[in-house]
Amino acid sequence: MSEPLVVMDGLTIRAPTRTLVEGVSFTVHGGRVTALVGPSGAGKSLTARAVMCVLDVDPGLVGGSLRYPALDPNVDWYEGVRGGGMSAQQRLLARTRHLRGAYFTYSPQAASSALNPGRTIGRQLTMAIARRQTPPDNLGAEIRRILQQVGLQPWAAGALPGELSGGMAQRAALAIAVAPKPRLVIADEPETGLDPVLRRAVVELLVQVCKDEGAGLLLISHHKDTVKRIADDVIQLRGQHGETGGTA
Amino acid sequence: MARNPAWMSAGLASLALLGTGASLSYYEEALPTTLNPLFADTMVDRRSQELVFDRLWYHDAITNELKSRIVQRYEVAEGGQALKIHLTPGVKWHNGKGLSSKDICFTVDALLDKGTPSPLAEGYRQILEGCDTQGNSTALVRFTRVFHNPRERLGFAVLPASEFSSTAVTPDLPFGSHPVGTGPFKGTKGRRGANFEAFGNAHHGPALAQLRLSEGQDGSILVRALINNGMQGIVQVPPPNRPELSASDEVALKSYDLRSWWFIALNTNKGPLADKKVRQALNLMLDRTELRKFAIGVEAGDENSPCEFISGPFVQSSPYYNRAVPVVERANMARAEKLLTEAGLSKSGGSWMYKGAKVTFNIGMLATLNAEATDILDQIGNQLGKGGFDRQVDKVRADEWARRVTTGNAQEFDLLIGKWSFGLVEDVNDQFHTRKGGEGKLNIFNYSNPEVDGILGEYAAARTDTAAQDAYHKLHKVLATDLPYLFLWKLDSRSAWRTEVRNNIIAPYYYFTEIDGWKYSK
Amino acid sequence: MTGRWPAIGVSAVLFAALIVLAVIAPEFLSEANLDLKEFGPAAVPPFGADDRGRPLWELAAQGARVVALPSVVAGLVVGLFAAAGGLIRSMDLRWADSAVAAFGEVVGALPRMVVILIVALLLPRDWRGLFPLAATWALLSAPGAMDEAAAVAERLGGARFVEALRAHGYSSWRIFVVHVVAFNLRPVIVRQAAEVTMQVVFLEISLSYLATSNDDPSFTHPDSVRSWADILHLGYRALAFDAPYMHALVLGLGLVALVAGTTIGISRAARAR
Amino acid sequence: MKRWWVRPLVRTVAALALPVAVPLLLTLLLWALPGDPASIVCPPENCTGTEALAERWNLHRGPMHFFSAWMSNAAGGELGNSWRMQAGVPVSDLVKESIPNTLALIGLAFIPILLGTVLAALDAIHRRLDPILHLMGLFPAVILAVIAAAWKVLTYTEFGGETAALFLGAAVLGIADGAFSGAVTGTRSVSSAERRQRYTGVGVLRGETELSNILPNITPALVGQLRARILHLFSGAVVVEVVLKIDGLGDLLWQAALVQDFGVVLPVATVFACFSAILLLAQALAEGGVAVWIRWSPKGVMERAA
Repeated sequence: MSEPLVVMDGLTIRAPTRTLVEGVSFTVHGGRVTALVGPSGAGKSLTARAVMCVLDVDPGLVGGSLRYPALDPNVDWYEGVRGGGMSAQQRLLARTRHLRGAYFTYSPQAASSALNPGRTIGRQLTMAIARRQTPPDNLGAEIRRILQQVGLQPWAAGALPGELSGGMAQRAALAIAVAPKPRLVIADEPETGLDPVLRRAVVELLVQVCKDEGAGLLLISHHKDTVKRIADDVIQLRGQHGETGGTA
Repeated sequence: MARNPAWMSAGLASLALLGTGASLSYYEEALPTTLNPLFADTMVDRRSQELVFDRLWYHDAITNELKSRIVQRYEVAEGGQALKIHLTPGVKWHNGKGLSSKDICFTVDALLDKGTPSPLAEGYRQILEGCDTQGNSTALVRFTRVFHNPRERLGFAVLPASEFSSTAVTPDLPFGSHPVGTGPFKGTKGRRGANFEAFGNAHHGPALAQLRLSEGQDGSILVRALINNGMQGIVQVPPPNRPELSASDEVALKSYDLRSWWFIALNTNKGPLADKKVRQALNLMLDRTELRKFAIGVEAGDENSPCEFISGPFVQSSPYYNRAVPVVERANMARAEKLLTEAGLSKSGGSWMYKGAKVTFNIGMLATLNAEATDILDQIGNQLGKGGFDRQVDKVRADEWARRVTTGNAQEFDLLIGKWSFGLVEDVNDQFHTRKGGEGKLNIFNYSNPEVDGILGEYAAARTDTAAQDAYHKLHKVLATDLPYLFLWKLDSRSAWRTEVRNNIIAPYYYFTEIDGWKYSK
Repeated sequence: MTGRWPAIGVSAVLFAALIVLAVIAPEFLSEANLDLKEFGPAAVPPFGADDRGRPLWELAAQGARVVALPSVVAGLVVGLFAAAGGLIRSMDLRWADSAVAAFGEVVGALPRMVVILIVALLLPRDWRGLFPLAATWALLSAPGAMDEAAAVAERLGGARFVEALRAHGYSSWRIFVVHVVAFNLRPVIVRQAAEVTMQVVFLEISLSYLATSNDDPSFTHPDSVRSWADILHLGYRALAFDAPYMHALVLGLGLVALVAGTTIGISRAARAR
Repeated sequence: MKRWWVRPLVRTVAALALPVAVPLLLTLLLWALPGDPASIVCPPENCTGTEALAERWNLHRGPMHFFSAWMSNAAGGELGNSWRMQAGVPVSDLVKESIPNTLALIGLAFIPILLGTVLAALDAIHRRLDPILHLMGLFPAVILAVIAAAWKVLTYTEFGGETAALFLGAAVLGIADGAFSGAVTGTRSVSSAERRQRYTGVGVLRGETELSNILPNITPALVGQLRARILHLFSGAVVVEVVLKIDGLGDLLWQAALVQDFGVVLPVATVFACFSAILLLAQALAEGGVAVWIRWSPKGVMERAA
């Protein structure tokens, strides 16, 4: 089994009135596809965001620990944040900014509204690539390669998100997600808003690209079939208790 | 803070002149409209121009004798129809050039040039024939006819030929704000004031180094400025502010003889006012005593009242004032109503009807009068209202007054409240003569009465002072009955100067004639 | 303020107060009475006397009459313009939209006060009054109002919103007048109208003050009538030379506050649900 | 995003049209007034022979002749002389002495507004302050100016305290008629609307800051608002300059217009139009610049693929 990228232990997040997630624990490994599944409202997105240290509910994080072993197995990033409320979570957000978009990246759902309408795909890719440790010697060529990898024509680099179709936007979003050569890609229901055929294609592509780039994939999804087909590990969120399931 | 060049130079000059002489700041009623004597419009213009220019002849402020600073001697020539003038040597223009006979003749030619759009010139065209230079310092000024007092007729300010390209002098020339004269001060007109710097000359040696004119504003500000020595003088102190100043021992209130009187011109060629009876009724309806009390704050029987009633177009101190004609001090409603009914007006529901319609008077007033007599417009309106006349009242800006009212173009009004100011020569031809040719230039409602024209003719033709007097006494009597104007009062003019300003003799009308003698020491 | 009724109540009362003031205004000020001059509210209720001993309420009322009609009319005009702007956008009339835009570019590009000043000073005597100036102001404010209303309609979904309603089989009247204007554009239209009304009142005060303070004839009303500016001028003298007219200053500021309060109230009332 | 250049183009055209349209309009007004222009310029009472003057001022051959003559002179920097207000003084001098004061006034007043805009864009002004801001914004310029003037007299700066007047005036302008409060609330509404957009949140998940994400998209709106505010300052400057007796353009216009001195009104109004034009151009430039910046994409992507 490859090295663990994220070790979440007993994640508990509270909103003013109720508990949103309680005692969720799991590990995400590099080079594998981990699916985060559960009924809507089970806190899938919340958990994914927690993995990225983006917590914006009050009081928010009250229990649990988060480790990125590939970076430093001894650091618990939630240290001093638990029960610290908004301010502590804000500090965490600032402290971990350098990780987001580098160590792990995010591929949103309904990409056409998730991409900055004021930046061309090319610019967004450039910014993403800039997060790499070692910049490519030919930026143009690199962008072209990534675009090809997600099945987009080079001209897409000059296009603004508003000028792309839903499917193309989704591919672009994926391209932007993998461009920084992250250890882990977190994809939030990438198939949403796409027709069945396109949906399948996009997910396959997602898995394929992550494999090619040697990145782990944390896939948030409520489509059982998708999950069965592609997931190596499954994290089942049942409203309250979560556990890491066995191999598919 | 950037200021206009005039003020800049003023600032520098005052620095440069420290020690050599003092600088005085004073408030005028308004800014001079122009410093070009040919286009003098207001009293402020005349006063300011007196600082910059020399009039060929002028009246001494104390002895009242006819004098000249730039004429050394003169002879009557051509059997009294011309005057040979020998100029005072050494007189310099503010541009450094010397005064010569050319300048005298240029001024005369400018006055006679049809291209010079000046009402003043209009007047001189009736009197002057022409001018010839005889050498550098002698000029021969010719008249249209023989005058018994030719020098009296030559009161115009002399202009420098060198500053003009032609004898057609127009109001838009830079000369209007940066004039060149031979007077005691070199003047420049700025945006918020005018600045006058002393100019030593053979015939002038002003003790003051600089005079700065600022536009007057809220009376209380003037008073405060003066008492706090922010300013040294106020040329025209509004009556309401006089008590506060006379209470201060740092300030001296000085009365000066400005022959100016207030009137309400009646539109004699419109509606009921065309009827003499109606005009007489209005004259009786006005309670001058009340008006004076409310607007100027004078109680009846006030000993040193700044305001004396008049019954005709002259101030009571004038030789032309006809004391036989009584003034209406209090309203007499009964007689007024009787006259109105005789004139065919009828009263219904408290208001007068004329030819079946309610009578509404459109009343206008020269806006600047409000400073001297607060809300007089309202007061007069109220009195007419009580008398049973509806009204619509409007103030008229000074410039519109000059442009439309005095030119007889404001016929939409029925009553116009105004004020005339005169020098020693109280010639009312312009006000009351039928408007034609050069006559009746200031005839507000184009009033025309052959009898009046006749009398005015007599005055013009008069060869002796008594003849002139008789004519004007007759005129006074006629106007007091025919009433093209309701004559109100003479409001005496008071200046306030700080006591450090000494020897400041104020000349009637032109005010600054004796400025050379003024002194200022802290 | 979230509740609708309090806002409506307050603004209605304030507005009524202004109108009543305007209605009861005397045509001419009463006789001067120098014995009463400088007297405060105690001596001359309710507001005290002016420098001629005339009750200040007369000045206040006359001032209200001067501004009441023109300012309200200007407000209504701008309201109509705003509604038009919103409708044009939701009807998806491209040409009209771009025409409005072009109009707005030119009109919106000029400093309003400069335009007003020029108009005010060039008007012939018999045209003089607040109405032409208020009209000019309304015209100058129109493009902005239309633009904002259009933006709201845009956010509403513009033409798509209308299509959706058509699908419900609503009549055009019901769609445009009821749903678009009354339900959705109401807040912005009312706010724009109220604000322009207020601006015109303040414009009158400004112009009259500039005139009064140096004895010039007024641009906005016959000189037998007084404006709120005259009250404020007394107040100025109270401030500057501690002349005994503090009560005038209070009244003047109070009237300004009254107008501002009405504007806020009305806008809030329109916004609240 | 298609045809992004339309708006900037319209603005540019409007900007170029203004300095011509305004004097033309005024010329027509002069002719529309009752009475012939020459006698309005020089009252018959002190102009018995106006023909010569009319000719000198090109008033004798109809509005178009006058306009074209005036424009060609103005193009050469020759703004003509004052006809009444300061007879014979070159208007260019009057304008030259006035512009610095007006610009100083507006510049000073603009500082707080710009500050407010920036802070609001950074979301650094707490909403609890809004009621206070609104209250401040309710005062019309004239009221504040009057209070300022009174204070100025009290402190006797009346007698030679132009600088005091300038700062007071700027303070008045910066606050009055919702100048500052409008800048804050206006900017905030724009930026918060953008902050609510989904892409901003996603940007955060990608390790970007909110501001860097929204800035290019809100810039055009902000520039538009700022332009409107500056225009507003020009309007307010007229009142403030007259009340506080500051020798600025607005005061010049007022004084000239009072005596119907078209020789001055015309050029001053045109100068105002020029300022407006400059603002329009600046906005067009900003919009165009942003639009171009937005479309940037790295070189070399199309190579070989093309």
